[in-house]
Amino acid sequence: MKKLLNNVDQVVEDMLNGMAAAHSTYLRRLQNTTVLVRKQSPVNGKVGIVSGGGSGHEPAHGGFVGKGMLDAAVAGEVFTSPTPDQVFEAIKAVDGGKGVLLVIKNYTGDVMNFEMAAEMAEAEGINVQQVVVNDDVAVEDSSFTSGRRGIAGTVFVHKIAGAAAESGADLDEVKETAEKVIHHVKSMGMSLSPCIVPAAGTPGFELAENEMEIGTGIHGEPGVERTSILSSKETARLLFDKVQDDLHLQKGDRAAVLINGLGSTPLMEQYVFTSDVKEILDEHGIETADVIVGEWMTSLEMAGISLTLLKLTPDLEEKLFAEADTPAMKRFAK
Amino acid sequence: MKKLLNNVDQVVEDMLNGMAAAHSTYLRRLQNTTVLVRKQSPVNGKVGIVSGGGSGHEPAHGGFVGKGMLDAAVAGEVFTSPTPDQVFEAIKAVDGGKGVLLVIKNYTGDVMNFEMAAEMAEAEGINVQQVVVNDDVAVEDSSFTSGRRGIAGTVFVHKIAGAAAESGADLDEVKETAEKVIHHVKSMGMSLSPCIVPAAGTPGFELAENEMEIGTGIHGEPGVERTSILSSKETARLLFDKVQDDLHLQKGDRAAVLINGLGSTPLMEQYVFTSDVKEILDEHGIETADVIVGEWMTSLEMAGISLTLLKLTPDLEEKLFAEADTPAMKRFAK
Amino acid sequence: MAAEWLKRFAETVEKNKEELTKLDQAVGDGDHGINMNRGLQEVLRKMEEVPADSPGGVVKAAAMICISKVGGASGPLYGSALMKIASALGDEEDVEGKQLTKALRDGVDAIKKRGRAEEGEKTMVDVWEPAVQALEQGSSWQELTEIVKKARDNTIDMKATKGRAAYLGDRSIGHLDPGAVSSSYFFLELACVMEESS
Amino acid sequence: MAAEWLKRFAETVEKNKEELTKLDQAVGDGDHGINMNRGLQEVLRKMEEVPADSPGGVVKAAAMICISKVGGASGPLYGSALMKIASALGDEEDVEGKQLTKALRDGVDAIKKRGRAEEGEKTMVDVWEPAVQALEQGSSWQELTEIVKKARDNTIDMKATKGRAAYLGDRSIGHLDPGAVSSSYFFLELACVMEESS
Ligand SMILES: Nc1ncnc2c1ncn2[C@@H]1O[C@H](COP(=O)(O)OP(=O)(O)O)[C@@H](O)[C@H]1O
Ligand SMILES: Nc1ncnc2c1ncn2[C@@H]1O[C@H](COP(=O)(O)OP(=O)(O)O)[C@@H](O)[C@H]1O
Ligand SMILES: [Mg+2]
Ligand SMILES: [Mg+2]
Ligand SMILES: [Mg+2]
Ligand SMILES: [Mg+2]
Repeated sequence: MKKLLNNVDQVVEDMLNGMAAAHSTYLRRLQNTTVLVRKQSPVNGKVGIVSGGGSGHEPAHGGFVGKGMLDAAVAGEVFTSPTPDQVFEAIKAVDGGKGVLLVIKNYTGDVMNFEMAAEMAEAEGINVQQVVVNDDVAVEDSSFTSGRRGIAGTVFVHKIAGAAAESGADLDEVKETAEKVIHHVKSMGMSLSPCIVPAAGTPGFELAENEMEIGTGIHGEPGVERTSILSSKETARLLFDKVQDDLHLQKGDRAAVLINGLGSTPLMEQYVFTSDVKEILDEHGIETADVIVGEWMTSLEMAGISLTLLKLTPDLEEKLFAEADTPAMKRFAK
Repeated sequence: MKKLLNNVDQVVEDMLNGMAAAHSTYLRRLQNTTVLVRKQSPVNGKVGIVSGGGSGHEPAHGGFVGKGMLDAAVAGEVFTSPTPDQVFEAIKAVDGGKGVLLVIKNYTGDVMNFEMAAEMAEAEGINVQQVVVNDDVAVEDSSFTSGRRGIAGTVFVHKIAGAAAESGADLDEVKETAEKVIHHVKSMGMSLSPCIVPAAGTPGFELAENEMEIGTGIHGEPGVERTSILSSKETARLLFDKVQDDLHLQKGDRAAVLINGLGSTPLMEQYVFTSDVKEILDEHGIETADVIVGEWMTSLEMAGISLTLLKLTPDLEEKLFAEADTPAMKRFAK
Repeated sequence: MAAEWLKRFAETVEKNKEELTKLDQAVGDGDHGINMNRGLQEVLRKMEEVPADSPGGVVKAAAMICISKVGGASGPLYGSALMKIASALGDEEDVEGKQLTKALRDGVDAIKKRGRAEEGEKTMVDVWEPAVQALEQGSSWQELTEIVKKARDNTIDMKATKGRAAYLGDRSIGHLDPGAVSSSYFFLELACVMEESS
Repeated sequence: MAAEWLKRFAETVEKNKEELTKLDQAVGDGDHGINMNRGLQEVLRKMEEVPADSPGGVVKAAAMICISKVGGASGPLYGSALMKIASALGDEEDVEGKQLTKALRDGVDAIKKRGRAEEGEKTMVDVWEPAVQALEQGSSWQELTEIVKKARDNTIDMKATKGRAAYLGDRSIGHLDPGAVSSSYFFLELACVMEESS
């Protein structure tokens, strides 16, 4: 394991200090917690949005704290959901009187810990609602299981629900907006190499020199299929087809595309992939209102990429393009 | 070699198409060239700024094309300077009548190719000036050699010279501003693992599991020293000391910090390193006006990081914080 | 007894930390050993610092730590279970067999509720439920040991439908469930301690 | 003769592409073989498509391609050299020895000027300069072959002060300079072609 760090057990602590140091105009760290909140929290008269999860997905979620996106991000240990007490601290810090929305990625641990925090907050009279993001079409959608994972599509939820909250919408409206995004967003990823949880010291899985894994999760969870390495074009088609199976985009539909590097896949390769995705969308007559490329929801140093498509409606599009100013995502009002 | 691409010989071509597709509101590709220019080029009455170099450093330089930074970026093959004819096309496309500044990273190849392009442009009556960025203190500064390399500090040159140009300064002023940045900016990097040029297919150097390389260039050039792996704190101190040897920051000085991931070093580790750098700067009583963390001048999938410090003067600081809107760097006016 | 039990549980988890992590790498995200060990080491520290005066007190302190230090899926699950167990034990200084069984029943019910899981879904429930049922049916501690080991191994052939392993679908078959293994330590150490003290 | 020469040069570079790249990985950025091959393959294509009618014409076409297709340091250096050589050869159909030597002198001077390099800096100049000097002093093609090989190998012990290898300082010692090696092919193939045609 080759990593630039000081102590595997302190990595989240050190990272949070670094984020607070780098982004002090945007956010601050709540003392003795793993919570980053907007510099001026709570924002009065605004619904607070809290997200978070295990660490190792940076810039998610701390990088999205700021105007037009999140009010707080709660960090757990690497790939481990944060605990309820931490989430509760975040909720208290951002409640500006209009209630708080929790944006949870669909993992058993996250759902349970956030739920326990919500119970604690409700006991203190804070109005809390939650949405659960489950955009990963690699996983079968079934009511008998815990269902689909939340992956990079979560960034669209942050952006668009954040815009709704910023515009003064009430808690129900913000929640509804978030749910609409969740309903319209689907993702799928693949990886070329695994990642190493610092405290574990060994890779989560192994791939031969000529293999790739399709449908990998963002925690090094094994994917759904292992194939020999595909070209970018083939990969784009495979991921698009799987996403499209669920999303049913029609000719003339407008969509936002998020191409997400999982960690060590260079932007060069991400742009090659972008070009292939664009070609497929053009072929289908789907209008790409927005293409976002880069690292948004990573998986430590995993090599790989995910494709997220969001089917736009006029109201979603308007909020997608609303102003945002956060460390990792900035958007000028159009 | 595990990469997501279609054809090693087409990788720059495909990447440029991807960048143009993703960032069509910012830039367009000049047909049959490897040049990305601002959507509306030339901007009349504004000095044009052209930079570029070998590919593999994304988001540099195409990601910095936009308001407040570059007018054009010229891409060469991976790690190979672009040819004069391509640079010449860029110059012609962005000359809005006030002349064009070339921002060149100090590599023999880049200097020669850009110089030849400048000769071609001058022959056509275009006013061209150039600056050469040489911020890498890993390399000895000597007038007997080709001198120091240009690395991540180049991003500050783009940002600040870009702000000068945007504000209507004339060519001499923009050049002077760029030179002032160059004079005040120093960088040094290190790496934990090499990168692979797609067309070569094998890594540029090898490092044992317990080794790191200090002073690596951004093209996989071997560094100046090989040591056993240092902690983030030790690395921060080593890089800071080397940079400080040259920059002589005093207590009370204001500085901008750029922490640059070379490719596969996760943001998590970059923030750990940021926290260590901040501690050292605080110790020295140096005020950090700005801390920029992320991937700005990469080296394909190399693992590693570089530290850049820019000593600020009031005029540089003002331009550093001026509005910028490009795919990779956005800044709201303060 | 409760202090000794949790101490041995913590020690066994520490000893098998890598093993648990390896199991979780195969079907999950490779942190189960790390998570459990982080919490249980804290439990050990806390027990030394402020020794509780009743079994219920010991378990309650451990529950709080699981909830606030473990995270992931296992934190709230073990935490909720221990919390219910502690409530059932109350603050009596001596706990007899029946009361303990009753408390463990509350524990497994809490896991099933929190995790929305039933038996057969390849989770820790597949150790907890058979173990508690055995005790309810009057099994000896010796017998419990065998039942727990068998229950643990039974998870190998199961297909996961809850927790992270569920994402693997059929590919989850053929692996032990990490939470079932850590839960087997929980019951095996309990049996050990109870046998020794009987 | 020029066409044959450049064709053989291109073929040798292609054959040794990996070798050149390996040399450049040791002291540079690992693309010299790729750069040269990209340009010279284009030269081959161009020669087939539009055969030039004089040696000068052939070289000029190659120069243009080097400048616009090779990039890096070697592109402008070979490009400038070939451009000057072409000028010196003019459009005569037959080129005799003296004129060729004079042309190569213009070539090496162009490299030195463009690269601001002198002999002894561990660059291609360390092959070009001794090679041209030998021709100026009347060496035979056979002798040139030996001189070029020796000049090439002499770069091993040099410390680089120009080009990317200069960043290595003393660590550049002990390696062949990649540009010196590609330049040795350039002169060795010239010697070959001239000997065969004589
Ligand atoms: N819904 C659930 N109900 C019961 N147990 C579960 C559930 N989800 C997961 N588990 C248990 O938790 C274990 C994983 O714990 P851990 O690795 O610490 O958390 P995470 O899955 O969040 O990384 C699984 O092996 C399984 O036994
Ligand atoms: N200033 C210079 N003068 C003469 N030759 C040079 C100079 N700089 C580099 N070279 C030659 O160019 C070769 C490297 O070419 P290449 O690898 O294609 O370009 P780059 O260094 O830009 O990657 C070196 O081996 C050396 O022979
Ligand atoms: Mg986990
Ligand atoms: Mg090069
Ligand atoms: Mg786990
Ligand atoms: Mg080279």
